[in-house]
Order: sequence, then structure tokens, then C-alpha cells
Amino acid sequence: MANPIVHALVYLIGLMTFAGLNAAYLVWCERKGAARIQRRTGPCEVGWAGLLQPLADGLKLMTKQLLVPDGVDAALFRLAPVLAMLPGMVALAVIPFSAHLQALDMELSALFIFAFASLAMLCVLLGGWASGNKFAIISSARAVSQNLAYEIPMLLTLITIALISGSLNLREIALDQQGGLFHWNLFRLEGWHILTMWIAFIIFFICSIAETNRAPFDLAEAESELVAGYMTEYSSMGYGLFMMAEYINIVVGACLTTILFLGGWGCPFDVAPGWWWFGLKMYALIFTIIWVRWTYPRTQIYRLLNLSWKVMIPFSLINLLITAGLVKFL
Amino acid sequence: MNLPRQRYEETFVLNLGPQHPATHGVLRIKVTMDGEYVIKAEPVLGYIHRMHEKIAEQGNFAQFMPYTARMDYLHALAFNHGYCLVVERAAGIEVPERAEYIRVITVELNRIASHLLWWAAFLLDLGGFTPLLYAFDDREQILDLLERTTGSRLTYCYFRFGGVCNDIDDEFISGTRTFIDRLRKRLPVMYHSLVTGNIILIKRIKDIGIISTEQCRRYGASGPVARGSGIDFDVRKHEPYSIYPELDFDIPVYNEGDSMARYMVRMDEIEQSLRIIEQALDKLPDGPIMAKVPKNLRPEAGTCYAAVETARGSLGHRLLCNGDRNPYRLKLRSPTFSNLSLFAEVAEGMMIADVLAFLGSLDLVIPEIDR
Amino acid sequence: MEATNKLHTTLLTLFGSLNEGAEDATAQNDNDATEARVATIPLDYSRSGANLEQHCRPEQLRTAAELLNTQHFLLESITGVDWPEKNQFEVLYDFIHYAVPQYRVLLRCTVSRDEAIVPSLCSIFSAADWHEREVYDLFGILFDGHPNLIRILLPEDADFYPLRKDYMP
Amino acid sequence: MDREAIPSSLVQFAKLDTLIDLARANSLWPMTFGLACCAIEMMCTGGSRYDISRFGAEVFRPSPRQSDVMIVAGTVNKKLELAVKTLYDQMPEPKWVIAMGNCAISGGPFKLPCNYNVVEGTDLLFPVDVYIPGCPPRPEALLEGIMALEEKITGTRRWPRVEAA
Repeated sequence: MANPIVHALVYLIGLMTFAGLNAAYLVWCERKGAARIQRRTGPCEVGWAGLLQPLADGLKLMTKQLLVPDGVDAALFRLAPVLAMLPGMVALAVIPFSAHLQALDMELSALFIFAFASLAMLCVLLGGWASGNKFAIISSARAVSQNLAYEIPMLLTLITIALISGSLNLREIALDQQGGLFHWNLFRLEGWHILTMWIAFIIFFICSIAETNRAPFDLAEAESELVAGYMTEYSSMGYGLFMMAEYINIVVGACLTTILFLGGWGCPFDVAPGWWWFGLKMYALIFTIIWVRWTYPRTQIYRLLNLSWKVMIPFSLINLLITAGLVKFL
Repeated sequence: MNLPRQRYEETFVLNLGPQHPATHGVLRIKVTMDGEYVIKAEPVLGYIHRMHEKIAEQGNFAQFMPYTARMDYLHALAFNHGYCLVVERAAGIEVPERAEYIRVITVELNRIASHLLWWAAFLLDLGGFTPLLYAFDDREQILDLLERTTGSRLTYCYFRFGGVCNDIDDEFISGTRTFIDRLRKRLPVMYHSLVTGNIILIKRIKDIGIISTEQCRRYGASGPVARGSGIDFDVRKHEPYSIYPELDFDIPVYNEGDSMARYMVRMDEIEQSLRIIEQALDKLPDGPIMAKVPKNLRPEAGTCYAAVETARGSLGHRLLCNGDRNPYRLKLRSPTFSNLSLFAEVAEGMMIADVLAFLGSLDLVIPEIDR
Repeated sequence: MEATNKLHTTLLTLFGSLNEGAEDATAQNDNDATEARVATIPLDYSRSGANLEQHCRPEQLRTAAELLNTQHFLLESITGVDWPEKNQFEVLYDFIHYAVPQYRVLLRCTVSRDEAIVPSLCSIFSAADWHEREVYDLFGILFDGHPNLIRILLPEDADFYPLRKDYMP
Repeated sequence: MDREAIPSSLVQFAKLDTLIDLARANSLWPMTFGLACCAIEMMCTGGSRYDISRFGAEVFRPSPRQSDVMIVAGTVNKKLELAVKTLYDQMPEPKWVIAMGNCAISGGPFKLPCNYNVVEGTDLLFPVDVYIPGCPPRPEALLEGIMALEEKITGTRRWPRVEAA
């Protein structure tokens, strides 16, 4: 990859196909996983075991009429779904899938991802407000307060990881955890970090579920209360883009969790290349997110915010203090 | 979590319209809201008013039987039973012993199916999708059993004045027994430990939509809604009909009056219905299943009332006849009509998510309200 | 069973006082034949599903309802009936008691078909609100004192009363 | 059932049209629009025994904007008439209607001389593509209705038609 332009082009195409395929086939995994949990067969008529189902859904969504109802702020209405895709795709650029498989090696790549993550919250608000639908306004107000409340504990746990591995560059964080299971942050033995890392992992995982509006925190797109939340007025590809954005955010959340806690592309007994292990850990986490969605009912908005302000943030602050103490004195 | 009263200026009116996933039918609720809080909620009915009382006056007595099942299609057999009871009481028809037992067995099976569907729809409102599939799995077993004898899955027309139209055979009896054992094994594991013990569900329905006993009396609430607020009122015990006096079962009553209490009342009622079916199957006598009834019935003039306990409350039929072939006036007192009338008073000041949880705990079937 | 008998006797005495009050009223204007007679008829429960039938005139309705409210009865349903040949509407009120088994009181009051106005029981029993709106919706009987007497089942712009005997679409 | 030739656009993409029709037929998203008894049978079809999700029709979208097929399951009466028509108009274009149950087809058991409040058949309101008779029709009948709609969209029937024995 001598020539940077060729490097950038190859990685751009690679990441776009990775994001597109992931968004499509995570829908398939979700429907098959849900069917498995609910003791029924998922889509199995379209192609072998329903593998062409995402293709059918995507093609149908693309060829449906894109309705822009009147009394709607047309410019913002069209902009919101496109903006919603932006943070997910951009965050993929800095994620180190393996030692040499990374589009852009930036110094503060972790911070870069979280900067764009807060942009996702604005797109939901934009979509909800622009569609001029009362259900959408309630749901976007909920989405903003929810994302805001769950961004803070995420950042606090990121700082604890930065304290341990000494840098905010995802590549350094991953390199620092290489070699053996007990070098992963989750099971880090030296410096007794294992004590605080479990709490940090649980907080980070719950926040990544809440950040992407997934059940049991799917209050923004609460199907049975607010019809379809902020996506109520969006028809074909507008709704399609919002769904793709949600699934790409899940992928980014899972990648971040693997890098920060499960040692990125590190493999316990190095039998396969790095990116293979990275994929295994990521898809394991994504399966648990899907699994959680189909088992738990939805919480109320004030319990959701209480959980973050009164439980998550205090715990992550205590966690930060203990890690700082451990790093200083051990 | 009630809202201080003084903020009225920036409220907006939201229509939980005729087509809304949580209303399970076509009930429209005009909700005046201030942000997430509901200031005034007013149900609007009539979107599925199907003229049952006018139709009752057109045809003769037997021709109205299929329509009874189309009012509350979840517990259709109880509606058949109610209509049969009022006509038999007016015309003085004696129902043979075996027919009474078959009636009680099929009504109780239908009650379990109705509670299972309520449980599935209630959890669907609260955001849990998977319980629906497991409840439907059990419900399909009941529908298979009932389809064997009655011929239809949902809107039964199985009862006749003076008995039932089709006898139950041994396969139905053995099928019911295996179903009872299977559900008894599943109830503690699948329904209680997995769902009722779920912390999110408990937090979602505990202390939500508290109805006081006085409110229940003023609005005439009955069924699990009244029994959830500490009122021991079940028509099977209060005004015993058919062979319920000979069967021993007890009535679950909870005093908290919140959605959790109504939830627990219905879950305990499933177990009680299993007990009733078991005893009825043990005591099932032989004999005829139909009494001698004249072809076109002409009960003598006068008025008559009969109440039956459906899954949602006490269903009453007020029948006035003037001696000729069709009822002069048949008033259908539907339980959910009164249970829903207290919704406006209780739903003030709650948040929209709690209002829908409270609506789900009332277990509404809209065609029964609009008749 | 003794709870039922005790309640039965108290109700008989209460309605008795109601009837004397009405007797002298009918004594003055006994000329109009259509004046509803005021009577208390005990019924046999197994045949008719009610224990006590009380005929009363529209103006006594509110007092009778207050009597039943003090005894903690609950209003189960309101039924409208149209008697075109007698040119009368009849309104039946069903009351039961949560605690007393197998006991139902039926309150019947007839009103002439042209000016059909019946006092509303909304202030006493809140259940009456929707039931009265339904009887108004299907029969056209007006309930004065009702907070918002509008149609409940039919579309707002409907101009007919379906359950009247002479109505056929 | 021959397929009327509706030109999809000025320019004819024969092969692309069949591909798009196939995609549309295999991902029909119904709108949750249950009115009465047929709605319960529609929920049973979504259950695990009859499982409508095998045909890709599992996503019951609550909002009309994202649904393709409107399954009218139950009785439409005069008060609901306007609401049903607005729902139909709110659906984006390639949309179909399945009239499920006798009430949606012709008023069903409520088509009587004394009928003052029930609309006798949804085809008075908007064009209906597939009629499923029954009161309520069994879940298998709804699946057969979905397959009939797929046949109408793509012109070929996926599963052999079940001939009466």
C-alpha cells in the first residue's frame, strides 16, 4: 500500500462492503436468532435457509415510493437518515481489525469514535422533529435523554482503560493486551486490574446496548407505545437507512467492546490469524445483544434514566478511582 | 409519579387512534398530554359497534346463538353459556347432568385459552415479544381439543338451549388430561420463574394504575379488575349456576389493586380452571346431552336476567319476551364496558408508558365493549 | 343466607316508605291513566334472576338510587325498552351487591314516548355515565343532569335512534 | 390467474421487473390492523405453529408508511370508514390489500336488512387484491392468501396448488 490514495480507496471500498453486508446479514441473524429463541423457523423460503431474505427486503425497500408527507420540514426530513448513517461508517475507519488491517491509525482514535457517537443522537432528534409527528417528537425527546445519559458512563470506562494501557489510540490499547488470555484487560492479572475490569465491562456492555436504542432500552422506537418512534413517517429507504444505521452502530459497539476488554485481535493460543479472532469475539457479543433483545420487556423512561444517573455513573467513577490507585501504587 | 396540576398551558392532544398496536382492536383514546405525562385520557368507543342488540330482535331465539360468540371471541363459550342460561331460565328448560358437565369443561378450557392470549398480548405491550410465542403454543393445544368437539377454533356455536350439540369422546378426555399435566409442569417454570419473576416486568407493572375498592363499586367493575382490588366477587360463587356449586375451587383475590395484582389474579385463575376441569372430568356422568326442547321456543311474557363469569368479568343478559318467537329486547351487559369506564379517572397524571401498561392489565376485547 | 334476608327486609321497609310518599302524590292526580303505579314486587330468584322489582316514577329514581347507594349496592346495567303500542319508553336499572350473594334489585320506570326525560344517576353511580349515554344513543331518551350526553357508539353525525321498534334503515 | 400487463414505467426492464417483483413478493410487510376476531387468527398465523415468517412476511409494521400489505382483518363500520381510508392512502405505493374474513369481504354475518352501521365489504372503500373467506378463516387460509398475493405479484405460483381430494 505504497500509494496512500490506493490505500484509502481499497479501505474505503472494503469498509463500505463490510458495513453494507453486516447491516443486511445482521437482520437475517436477528430474524433467525429470534425464530430460534421463539421455537419457530425463521425465513426459510427465500433462497437456501432464507439467505436471500435480506436481499429481498433491501430490494423491496429501495423500490418503494419514498413519501415526503406535507407539513414536514423537507430538507431536514431527507437529511436525517443520511446523517444517521454517518457516525457508524466513520467510526469503522479507525477500528484495528488486526495488526495491519486498519484504515487509519490516528492518535486519539477512541475519542474520535465517541465524538461521532454523539452525532448519532442529533440525527435521531432531527429525524423525530422533522417528521412533524407527535409520536416521533416524544420518541426523539426520549432518545436524546437516553443517549446523553448513557454516553457519560461509557466515557468514564474509556478513561479507566486509557489509564491502564496508557494511550487513547485503539491500536496501542490492543497491542498492550497482546499475548495470552491473562493479558486481556478483562482478565488482566498484573496490577490487580481484574477486580475493576469486570464492573467496567458490564457497564460498558449495558451502555453500548442503550446507546443503540436496543431492547430492553428501546424506548425511542417503542413499537407498542409510540407506533414506530422517530421512524413513523419514514417510508422505504428512509426507514432502511435508519435500520442500517442501527445495525452498524451495534457492530461498532461490539468492536469497541472487543478492543477495550477482550484484547482486540489477540488469540489465547495463536492458532488462527488476528482478524479471525476479532470477528469471533465481535459476533459473539452481537449474538448476546440479539439474545437480550428477545428475552426482556422494555423499561420505563424514568427507570432507565435513574439506572444511568444513579447507578452507572457512580460505579464507573468509583471504578476510575480504584484503577487510578492501582496504577499509581502497584 | 403524579404530575403537579398547575402546568396546563403547553399540553397537546394525542390520538392513541383506532389503529394503534397497544389497543388490540379499534379503541381510540384521546390523550391530553404535557410532555410524557397524561393529563386527561378519554376513551372513544363505537369503532366496531356491530348492532348485536338490534340483530337479537330480528331472528328467533336460536338464530342469535352464532352472534354471541362474535362479541367476545376470546371467551366465546361463556357468551354462549350466558345466552343459553337466560333463555333456559325464561323458558324453564331443564339441562341434563352430562350436558352441564360438558359445558363447564369446555367453558373452563376456553377461559384458560383467553387468559393465555391476554398474557401474551399484555407482554407484547410491555415490549417482550417471545412470551407471545410460548403462550400461543399452549393455546393451540386447547384450540385443537375444542376444535375436535365444537368444530371451530375461535367463534364457537356449540351450546344449544337444553344442552350441547356434540358429545365429547374419550380422545377429548385423554387429550385434556395430558394437556392439564403439561400446563401444570410449564406454569411454574415457563410462566412464573421466567416472566413473572423478571425484575423489569415487576418494575413495569408494580404500583401502576391503582384502583380502589370504592372506585370499583362506583363504576360496577367485575372480574379480575375487581378481584385485583380486594373484592371477592365471582359470579360462579356469587350467583352459582350450572354445576359450579358441586365443584370446589377458590377465587384468587389480591388487595393491592395495581396492575401486578390483576396480573396475579389471572395467573392464579388459570390454575383454578385446571382444578375445575380435572374434577369435572372425574365426575363426568353418562346420559343424554340434549333435553327435549320444542322446535320454535315461545317463553311466556316477562323479564329475566342471567349472569355468567367470563374471563373478563360478569356478563349479564337482560331478556324481555312478550310471548312470540323472537326476544322483545335483549340487553347484553358486557364486563369490559364497565371495567373501561373507570380508565379515565385512574389514568390521570400517569406517564404514557404506564397508561398503556394499565390499559393492558384491564384485558379489553373491543367488540365486546361496542357490541 | 341471613345476610340476604336482612338486606331484603331493610329494602322492603325503605321502598315501602318510598311508596307511601308516592301514594299521596298519585292520590292528587289519579286521573292520568298512564301514571306508572308504584309497587314493590318480591320475585323468585330462580325463575327471573332478580329478587326485588320496584316500579317507580321518574322523579323518585334519584331517591331510590340514593337508598341503594347507602346500602352499598352497585349499578350493574341500564336497559332501555321501547313499547310503541303503549307509547312508552321503559328504563330498567339492575343493582347487585358485592357481598350479598344471589341478590339483584330491578328498578323499572316508564316515561311517555314523546317527551322522554329521565333524571340522571351520574352524581350517585359513576357507572351510569356511559350506560346512560348508550341508552340515549340507541333510544333517544334524554337524561337531565348528565355531564356530557353525547353519542357513545354511533358516529357523532348519526341522526337516528336504531333500537326503536319503528326504526328500519 | 393471468397477470394483467401493467407497464411498470416508460422504459421496460423485463428481467429487472421480474427480479423486483420477486423481491416484493418475498418480503410483504403486513400492517398490524386487527379489528376483530380475524385479528386473533392473524396473530395465530404469526405464532410458531403456522409461522408467517417463513414467507418473509413476519415484520408486522405498526406504521402504515413502512408496510406493503394491509390485511383488513375484521369488520369495518361507518365510524371507522374514514380512518381505514386514510390509512390506505398513507401507505407508499406498491401496496396491496387482503380482505380477511367474511366481514371484510361483504359485511359477513352483519349483512342484514337491519344493518345501519357496518360497511358491507371493504372493496367499497379501496381496491382489494385477495379475498380470504371464512369467519374467521383458519391461519392456513391466511397463508394461502399470502401465497395467492405472491402469485398475483410475480405471476408464478411457488408451491403447487392443493387440489381438493
